[in-house]
This record gives sequence, structure tokens and C-alpha cells, in this order.
Amino acid sequence: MQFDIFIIPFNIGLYFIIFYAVVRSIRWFRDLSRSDKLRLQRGFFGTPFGQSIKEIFLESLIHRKILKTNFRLGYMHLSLAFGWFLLIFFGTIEADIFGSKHLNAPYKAIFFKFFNPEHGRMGFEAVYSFWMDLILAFILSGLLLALLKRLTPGVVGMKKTTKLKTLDKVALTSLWLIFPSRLLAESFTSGTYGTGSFLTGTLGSFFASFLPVQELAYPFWWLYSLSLGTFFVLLPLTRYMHIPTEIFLIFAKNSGITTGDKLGAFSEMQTYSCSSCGICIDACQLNFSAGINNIQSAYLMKGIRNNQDVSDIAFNCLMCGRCDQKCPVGIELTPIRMIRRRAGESTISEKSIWKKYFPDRQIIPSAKPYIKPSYNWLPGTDPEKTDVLYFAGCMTHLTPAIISSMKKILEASGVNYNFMDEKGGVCCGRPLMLAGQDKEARELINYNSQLIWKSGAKTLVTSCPICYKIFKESYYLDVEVLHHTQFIKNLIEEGSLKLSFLRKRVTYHTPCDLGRGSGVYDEPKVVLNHVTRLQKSDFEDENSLCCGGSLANLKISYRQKKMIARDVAAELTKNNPDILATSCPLCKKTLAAATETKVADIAEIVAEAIVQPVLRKNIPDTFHRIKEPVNLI
Amino acid sequence: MGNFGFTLIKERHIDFDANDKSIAEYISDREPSFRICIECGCCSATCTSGNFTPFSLRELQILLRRGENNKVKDEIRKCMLCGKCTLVCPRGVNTRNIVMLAREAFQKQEKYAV
Amino acid sequence: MKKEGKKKIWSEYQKEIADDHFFYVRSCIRQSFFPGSEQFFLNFMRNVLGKDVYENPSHTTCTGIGYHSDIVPFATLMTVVARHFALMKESGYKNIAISCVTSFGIYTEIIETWKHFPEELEKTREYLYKATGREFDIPENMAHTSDIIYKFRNEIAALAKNLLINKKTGEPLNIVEHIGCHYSKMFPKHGVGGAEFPNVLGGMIEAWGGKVVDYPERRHCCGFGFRQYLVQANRGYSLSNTAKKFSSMKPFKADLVLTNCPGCTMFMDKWQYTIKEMEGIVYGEEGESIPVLTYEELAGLVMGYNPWDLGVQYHMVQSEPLLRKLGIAYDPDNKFKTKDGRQMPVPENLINV
Amino acid sequence: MFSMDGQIVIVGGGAAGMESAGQLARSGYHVTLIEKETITGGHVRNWYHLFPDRRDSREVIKYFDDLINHKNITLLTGLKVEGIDKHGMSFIVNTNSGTEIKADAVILSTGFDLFKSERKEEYGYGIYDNVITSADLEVMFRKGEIKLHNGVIPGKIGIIHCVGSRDEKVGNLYCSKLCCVTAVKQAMEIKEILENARVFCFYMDIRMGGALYEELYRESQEKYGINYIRGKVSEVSVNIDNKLVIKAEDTLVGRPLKMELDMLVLMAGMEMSESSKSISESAGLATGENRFFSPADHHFGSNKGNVEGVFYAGTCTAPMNITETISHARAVVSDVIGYMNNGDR
Repeated sequence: MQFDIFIIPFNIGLYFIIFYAVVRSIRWFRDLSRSDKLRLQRGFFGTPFGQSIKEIFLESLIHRKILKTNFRLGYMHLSLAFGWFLLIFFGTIEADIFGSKHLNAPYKAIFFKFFNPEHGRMGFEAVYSFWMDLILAFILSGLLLALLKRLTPGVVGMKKTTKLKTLDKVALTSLWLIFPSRLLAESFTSGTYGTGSFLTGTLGSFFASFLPVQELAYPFWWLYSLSLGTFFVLLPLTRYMHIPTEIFLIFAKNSGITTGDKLGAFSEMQTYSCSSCGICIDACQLNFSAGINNIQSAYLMKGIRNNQDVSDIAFNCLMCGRCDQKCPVGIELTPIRMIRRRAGESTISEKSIWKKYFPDRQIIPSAKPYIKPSYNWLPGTDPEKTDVLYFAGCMTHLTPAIISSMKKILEASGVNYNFMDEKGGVCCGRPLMLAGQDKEARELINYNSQLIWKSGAKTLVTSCPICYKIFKESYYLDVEVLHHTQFIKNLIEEGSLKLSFLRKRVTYHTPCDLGRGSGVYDEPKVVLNHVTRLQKSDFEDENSLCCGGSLANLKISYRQKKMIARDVAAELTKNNPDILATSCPLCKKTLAAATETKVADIAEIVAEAIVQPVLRKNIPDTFHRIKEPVNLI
Repeated sequence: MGNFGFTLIKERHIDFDANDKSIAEYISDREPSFRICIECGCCSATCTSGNFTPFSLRELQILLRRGENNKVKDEIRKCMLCGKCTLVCPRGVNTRNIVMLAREAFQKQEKYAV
Repeated sequence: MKKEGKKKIWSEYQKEIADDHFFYVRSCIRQSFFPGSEQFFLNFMRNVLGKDVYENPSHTTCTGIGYHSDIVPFATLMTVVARHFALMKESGYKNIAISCVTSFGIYTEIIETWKHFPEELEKTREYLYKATGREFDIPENMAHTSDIIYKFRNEIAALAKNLLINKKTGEPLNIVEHIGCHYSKMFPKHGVGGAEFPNVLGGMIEAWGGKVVDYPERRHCCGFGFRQYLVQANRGYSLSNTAKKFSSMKPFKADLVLTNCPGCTMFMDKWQYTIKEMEGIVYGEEGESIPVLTYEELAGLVMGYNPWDLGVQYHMVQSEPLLRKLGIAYDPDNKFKTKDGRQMPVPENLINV
Repeated sequence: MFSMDGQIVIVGGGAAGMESAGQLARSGYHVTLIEKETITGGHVRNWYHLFPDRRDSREVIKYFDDLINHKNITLLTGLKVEGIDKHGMSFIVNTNSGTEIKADAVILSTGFDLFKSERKEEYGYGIYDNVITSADLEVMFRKGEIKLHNGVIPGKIGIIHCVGSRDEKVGNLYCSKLCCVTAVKQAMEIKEILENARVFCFYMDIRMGGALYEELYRESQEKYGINYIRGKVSEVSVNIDNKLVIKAEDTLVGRPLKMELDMLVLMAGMEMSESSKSISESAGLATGENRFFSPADHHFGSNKGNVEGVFYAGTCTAPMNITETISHARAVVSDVIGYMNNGDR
């Protein structure tokens, strides 16, 4: 027997999803910008191809990243994804070898047992079906975990599990039904024919002992086919869309496509590649310090997919970038959030099923028509010429200690510098950008750029990571932009700054915008190692925490900020250091308010360590020379 | 109409009951800390914009409370959102969000009024 | 509103008003703009009540307007007033009756000054003596003529021919009382009923059957403001204050504004015309403006004198609507005729006609 | 030589009087407590809740009543002290009933009078129907209903601080100290009874000196959304629908402000009580510029009068809240005992 009516649902589902995947991919490809198209082509037919395949295997099947961060969760994904892959893979081979003929239609592989009930009695066949049972068992074990996760999130080591919408639920049940139904269907068939291996076989004979297995088998084959069909058909409407999308995304990523600051096919792909695994929720300080657990990236992605108004979610974020680091799919979450911030409020519209299957490319209202900030009142600019330009930044003006230390350092190292915003400067513009108002930020950027150009400086030193990031990314300057930690490091290396060693134990807090934001991790530590004894904390580099004072979050209250700051300070002062060092005025102020330990900027520590240079005028005139010539007579 | 070489002068009173306080309500619904300002003026004192121009957040937010919105509408645009005020505020008022919400409220007013 | 509360306050501001033998000093504005008023007062006091009211022909202005517009220095002012007192002394009077609220304010101010700074009194005596060889005493009793009418309000009520009642409806008329600022705001104890709730006009109105209207801006200045109205460019301030007062009064549907200060009478009357011309706004009902009368004119109407003899037609806002309400018969043809029937020139742009 | 005999007369059965009487009695002295009203308790009786912890005043009254329920205390109510004469080392306390009471030491705890708000004529207390004082409001609280003169529920309520305090026009230069926090407390209580009412406080300065006052102030803004306008109300009048129209300058905006209100609450200040004036004259007791009794020394002798043997307790020396009054009353006890046991007295 080669065909049976019950396979139709499966076939429909299968061919639908293949067709759909192809169409959707084409659409995405079409939507890519021209340059990105080229990139992708090169990426696909070039060296990155191998890399992509490897990554697909490691991430989409093995789920390595998740395994690393959280083994049980990883195992769950692994067993389901990889297991299923194996099942299909070996199923096909099985059908090919043992089937009546070669090169079968997919359903032959899927429902092999039904069509070859006699198969697997002895010899190699038995071994093979044992192998198949093993895979099935493997999957079922993962399924069990998933089930437990739903019931008690604790089991797989997740604090929060994402909330589901109805379609997701249906898809989920159908997914969960697939393997049990296969198990039962196979078992019953095996039971009838006395075939099957350790799993299906044993179960089969067990059921056969008290159930009319022959009659029962058929309906369960139906169930199996149906659940498969349903799952495939619903897939595009649910978070499981991430399975096919991720593959496409990996190619795109490896071809060097990035989110940029505009909405596009790539960012859309990313939103669809989010599997709502919830790792970002665990990583988010707003969740574990401030108890806000409905604004994390997973929810943002979901909101965008179901085109809801995500403006509140978008603005309620510290933009610390911890989730970017943690995301197993490697979605660029913060850039996507920035895009939404620029968008402001999007209008919610109920979509027809058809629209849901083929959502039109998300269009975002361009800059708001309203009361836009205007800075035409800014004063004229005529700075004096200099080599090094020091820009303290707004926040630094609230931490005079940093300014005075920087002055001391600059003078001690004999640099010809000019204090750009000594009498108060204009904001660098990043706060505006973080509020999604790029056009307005431009005005400030242009203003400051002019100042910098006119000063003719070679180097621009700033004490504020917030300014540093924007100087680096959004200013088009032909000067070398340095954060003061980097600048100090250079001074030390070129030997123009003589420092003594302070007997102090120091823990370093990496500011978000300097660390994850601009990738400056080492310089500060080098400097600190040079003058103090630097201790390790549990939150180094990519894994560092946000102090909570972030300008990026417009929504949370002072109290919530404080909660975050307290937790961070507590963490970093665990191995009670003498000084909790940081390199950001905002972090300094925020942390100082949250701990007993002395909080200091690296500049302050360095300034303290400066050795007074011995100048000639300081040398006492030991032997008193006679000034006038002595008359003899 | 006769011209006598002088005219009626508009009353200077803040007509509290006639004024439109919807903007202020919009803000304090979304940012409750708007209510706890005590007019100490720290924000205006430290303000980066205020350094160059007579921009005073303290004044603006009290004008909003009194429904004297016209002046605020233009002035509020001068804020650079740099956040110094948020750091110095003794009552922990989320000043930046107040500015954002004020702009938003004015925008909506314009959009839906017409 | 609780009447007892007011009574309680009034009881604390009982002003002693002489009964007879007044030295009468006229008001610049009143005698030239509302001649009927002072005429009525003298006639009423002398012929009706048979009191002794004396006027001295050499009495001059108190120069208050000059003083309030920073032209006449205080020392000069005091000397001028001292001269009035001297005239009073010479003609043997101790009670002064002042027709003008500005003057009344000036007199009280000066007397209070002398009380607190005796050296000023001495200086003034010296100035006056040097200038005129005259000497003076401070009056024993000082009253504004509205005080005096207030004192005799019941006598007038007894002689009343038309009570302040709307003949058509039988309702009492809504009458706004406006007290000149300088009457009691500077020295509440010198005013009948004090400064917050003065009773000098209210008393008359109630005695004559009317209803006093209490409206939010009742305390507000009429808009006279010497500095403001003297310079044309500044008159807007003066006008605006009047407008403010009337717009707050409007909902109360006043039939009449009664004032005790000649300045207020003039401005509340004439500015109504100006506002009507400028903005087309009127404050009375049925597109009419509200007549503004002095207490003497009103007393005259109450006692049944001929409105034209009282000179009510010499206001900008004509009183016909009021007269109709009061049911007072008047002859439109004789409005601007002299006693012997000669036609006088008719003022232009009168309103309420 | 230590003597428990000897008669101590305490004039005024308010918080201070009862506290000191109770403490003296407990330390074995014979005390006569004279109260002009028929019932002790003074102003506390007229209050509903007490700041900062919003405790029911009745609890405090209960505490006092238990305190003075003591064998050593003779309580004379409905008796008004006219004057005190000193003869040698002892005093004769004359009362309006003609009876004379002999005393070895006298404690004056004559307390304060609430400022008579009628005196601020511009606010029209006693003239406008819906202008009331803080004390009137407390009565409403006790009833549990806030209503206008015509029985309607008010929607917009104004509170004026510093009525009769810090006001040269009524001759009181001092700050009554409690009105600010009372205003805050009452504003919150209003909102608790009428949650839809809008409350506006017109203040010159907000003086939140006491413990937990500032917190109360913040709570009133944060939780109850009370509005604070910096500017003293200059005049009140009524419009055609008998609503109150107030005028003030919003000093922080720098412009005059006008507002319609349904009800206006005047935060009446504290003044030296009428009844104690005759006493101070008859006994030649010094009073300060604020007309309160001025103690012998502001730091060490805040309970002693300029006449030896006369002592002060509570608000007859200056505005105080109940906590301070009680401590002041306890302090006087030690002074009195010291005086009584002084041999050569």
C-alpha cells in the first residue's frame, strides 16, 4: 500500500510552508537595499557560506548559545530542534533504504511505519528502528521539559517566561501533539504487527495486552498528520516563524548586513527571528532590580510582530545593551529599539489573516510634525586654537571633582589644551537621539562640530561616555576622539605623566556607553592597574551592569533608578574594595548615592597619584653666590 | 469704532478657571512626579540651555499648572534633554519625561483640535 | 451673604457726623460737571432741614489733582488746606463739610499727618502765616457731604415721592454703590462702615427702598487714576479699570450706579460712552448703558424734584430708562431749556436716548 | 528640708495644665486645677485628627482625663481666674465667683485663643456664607461630612495660610507655626472625604519644621494632588451664583491670579488668650511683643515667670504643638518641685 487519505493534511501543510518560505524570502530579499542585496549575494555564494552553514547547525539546531547560558533551556531547544532534524534526516534514509522504492515523497519518510508496518523485525532493520526510537525518545524528553517549563518556569532555570497569544497556543499544542501522536501511532501499529523497538515495540505490546490496538492505530496516524499540518500552516502566524527566518537571518548576518538606523527588511527579519526564549528578560536589570517585566526586548519584538503600539515599551529601557550581548539569535535589539523610539506612537490596526501571512513592509511615520525642539538661540562660536580640546560634558559639570582632576592631569602632563565647555557648553545631542529626535540632535551636533573644527584641535578628549559615543558615531570630525581613560593611558605610555602607586583595592564599573556602547573595555583597566590594585567583579566587560541612572530611560521613576543602583553597588562592592571606580560622571553620581563605599572616577584616582614634577625653581640655592663684585681698595 | 488715541488693555490676571489645564493633567497622569515639584528652582539653575537663554523649566511647569500654555509651547522647545535637572532635583522629579510629555501633549492638541 | 456679619463690622466703624453749622467746601469736578448736585445739597440742608451751611467765596481748590499727579508738593498742599481751615476759623465754624472725595482724602491725610508729625503742623502754621498772615485750627468734625446725606437719609425717606422701586414690576431697583477710593481706603475709621464694606451709600439706597448690588469688583477703582487719565497715551489704563469693573458688574443687571466721588461719577459715566464707541460694548440691559448718578441727584429724584433741574441730563449716559423705571414724569422738550424757556446747546453723542 | 505639703494652683485645664497637674500629683503634690470652661481639654477637644500621625484627638483627651483623675488633684471647672496677688511668699488667686484660693506656687497654662478671623475683613468671614476657619472644618470632619451653607457638596476648596499670623495689619508679627501643617493635614482629610474635590493652598512660605511634617507635605502632593500656590489671598468677593472669587498674586509666575471657589478655609493663627491678660496685669507678669507671657529666660527659664513662684506651661508663652506643649508642661514640673523644696522660700 503506497497511499492513504490521512496524509493529506500533512502534505498540504508541508507544501504550503515550503511555498511560503520561498515567497517570504524573495520578498525580504527584494526589500533589502541595493548594497545589502549585493552583500547577501556575495555572502551566499562566497566564503561566508560555510560559516553560515556552521552557524545554522550550531545555533538553529544545537542552540549552543542557549546551552552555554542555561543548560536545561538549551537542552530543551536542542532536543526539539536537533532531534526533529535527525528524525527527518534518518527517516528519509530509512524510507530510501527499506522502502519499496527509492526517492520517496516526504510523507513516506514521515509515516514510514504506517506504510511498512512489518519493518524492523530483525538484524540491521532492528538496529535502525532502535536508533529511530532513540531519537524519538530524545525529542520526547525535551518535550517533557517544555511542558514543565510552561507549568513551572523554574524548572528550566528561567525566571520569566513570555506570555502567549491564542494562535501561539494553538500552534504550541499542535507542536506538542506531533511527537506523542507519532509515538502512539507507531506503538499501536507495532503492537498490531509485533514489530517496533525498545520504545514503540514495548509500548505496543503493552497496549496490545489490553487495547484493540489495530483499530486505535489509524486515528492516531490521522492525529499525527493533522497536528503536523496545523503546525506548518500556523507557523507563519506564530513565534515559530523564527525557525525558518533564523536561517535566512544567519546568511544575512554573515554577509555583513547590519540594522543601521532605518527600518528595513533586515530589522524585520530580526523581529521574526526572535523565538521569545526570554533570555533577554532574565538579563534585564529593570526586571531583576526594579521588577518591571513587560518591556523587555522579547515583548518589543512580539509587539512589533503583532503590530501593536510599542512606544511605551520602546522608551522604557536603559539602552544598556545587555540583552544584545545575551541574545542567542544575535538580534541587534537596541538598534531596533532606537528605530521604534524615532517612530514615536504607532497606530494599532486589526489585520486580516491574509495580511498576517504577508504583512506589508512596516512603514514608520517620519519625524513628528509637532513642537520640535529648536536651538536657533545658540550663541556664536569662536574658540581659541589648541592641540587638545577637552569637552567635559553636561553631566561632568555636576561632578567638579572630575573636572579639577582632569585639569590637574592635563597640566601635569604639559599638554597644550583648551577647556571647550568651561563656562558651560552645549549638550552633545545624544540624550535627544536617545529620545528618538535625531533631526533635532543634528542641530546640536553641527554647533559643537563647528566649535571643534574652528579650534583646530587634533585630539578631542571627553570625560563623559555618553558624549564619547556620539562623538565617535554621529559626529563627522577629522580629530581623534578619546575618552579621558584612553587619553590618560596614552599619556602614561608616552611617559608624560608620572604616577605613583596607590595602595588601594579598586573594583571597576564599566559604563554602558563606554563598554558595550563603544567597546572601550581595556584602557580603563590598564590605567587602574597602573596606579591601584584592580579587583575582578562578577560583572566584567560585556557582562557589566548598568548603574541605572541611564539617560535613555524616560519612563522609570527616581525610586526605581535607585533600586537598580543599589543592587549594582551591592554587587560591585561584594569583595569590599577601597574605591568603586568608574569612568562616567553619571555612573559616579548614581552609584555614589547608592553605596557607602567611595565612588571615584578614574581621572580622580589618577590625579591623586600624580607625582609632583621637580622644577628648577623648586631647587633651593644652597651655596649663596655673591651677587656684586667685591672692591679690593 | 472710534479712535481716541488709547485702547483697552487686556487683564493681566491668570484666569485660573478659564485657562486650559489639560496639558498639565496629561502630564501628571503619565508622570506623577510632576505633582511633587516645590518650585525650588534647582533645575533652572543648573540648566544647560538656561546657560544661554532665559529658559526656566521651573517657570514653564508652573505655567502649565496654571494653564498659561502659550508661552510654554514655544519655550519648551529649547530643552536639550541633557538631564542635569533630573540629577539635581531634590524631589526626584523626572524632569526629562515632563518635557517630552509636554511636547507630546501640545502635538496631540494641535493634531486633534483642528 | 450674612447681613449680621456686615452690621457687626459697621458697628466698629461708627463715624461721628456733626448735626449743624457746616463750613461747606465745594468740589472742582462736582460743581462744574454736576452743578445740580451741590445745588441740591445746599438747598436741602438750608431750606428743607433748615441747617446752617456756610460757603466762603475765597475758598479755592485743594489742588489735590495737582498733588496726586506729582505737580504740587505736599508742603504746598498742606498750606493751601491750612488756608481753608483759616477761612473756616475766621468765619467761626468748627465742622467742615467736604463735597469732593479727593479733597476729603487730602484733608484726612493731612490731619493724620499732623497728628503723627506735629512738626509738620508747626511748619504749615509758619508757612501760612508768612504767606497770608492767617492762622487756623484743625476742624473739630470733618464729614464728606455723603456722610451728611447718610445721616439724614431717613428724613429724605420720610419726604420721598418716588422710592427706588421699579414701578412696573414692583421690585426694588438693583443699585451699585461705588465709593471713592480716597473716601475710606486710606483711613477706614474716617468712612461710614469702614473700607471693606462701606455703608455710606448702601445705607441711603436701603433707606430709600432700593437693593444694594454686591459684585466681585466692588472694591475696584473707578479708573480715575490721576496720572493715568491726564496723559492721553496712558488713558488706556484708566479705561481698562473701568471696563473691568463694569464687566464684573454686568451679570447683576444693575439699574443704576450710585457714587459719592465726583471723579468716579465722571469716569464711570464718560468711559461707558468711550467703551461703547471703541468696542461697542454696553453694560446695561437692552443695549442701554447704566446711568451713573451722584447721591444728591438720586436724593433729588427720590424727593421728586424735576430731573432737569437736578441736571441729570448733563451726564453722558442719559437717565431716561431709570426715570421710566422710577415712574418719574419728565418733559423731553424742556430737557435743555433754561428757566425762562430759552433753548440751550444740546450736548453731542449722548447715549441712552 | 523636703516638704510635700503646700498648695499648687494651675490655671487652665488644657493640654499643658492637665499634663503638669497629673505629673505633680503623681510626684505627691496637692494641685488645684482651675478651668474656665465647664469641661477640661481646651482646644484639643475641638480638633478631629492630630498631625503628623492623624491620631484621633479623643485618644489624647482620654490620656489627659486619666492623668488628672488623681486624689491629689482638685479640679474646679467653670471658674475664671481674674487675677493673682502675691503676699509674701504665697499667692491669692481671685476668681470671678469671688472665691479666693491660696497658693504657694502658681502654674499658668492659660493657653491661646484662635485668631478672630472676622478681623481680616477682606476675607469676609462671618459675611460670606462659605468662608470658614480651620476650627469650623474640624467640626465638619468630626461630623464626617463637608457641605456648603446650602447643603451642596463643594467641588473646589481654597485654604489660606497665615490668617492672623505674620501680619502687621492685625499686629501679629510672629508665626503661629502650626497653621501650615494643619492646612496640609486638612487638605488631605478633605480629599479623603471628597475625593473629587480640588484643593488649593495659598501660602507665603510652607513651614514644615516639625518631625514628619515635610513627609506629610510631600504625601499631600504625591498621593492627594493638593495644589500649592505661592501668594497670599488679598481679597474675597462673591459673584452672581454666590461662588467665592479670590484674588492673589502667583508670586512664582509673577502675575495676579483669580479663581472661583466653593469654599474657603482660613488657617486662623494663635493669639495670647484674652483671659490671661487680666492675670498678667494683676500679677505684673511680663509679656513679649507677641503679647504672650515672656519667660524669665528663653533657654534655661522657659517655664519661669518674672515673678518668683509663677510658672508657665504650654502655649501661653508661644505657639506650640501638642507634643511640645506636653514636654513644656513636664518641664515645668521639675521647676516647680525645685521651687517648692527650696528651704528659704
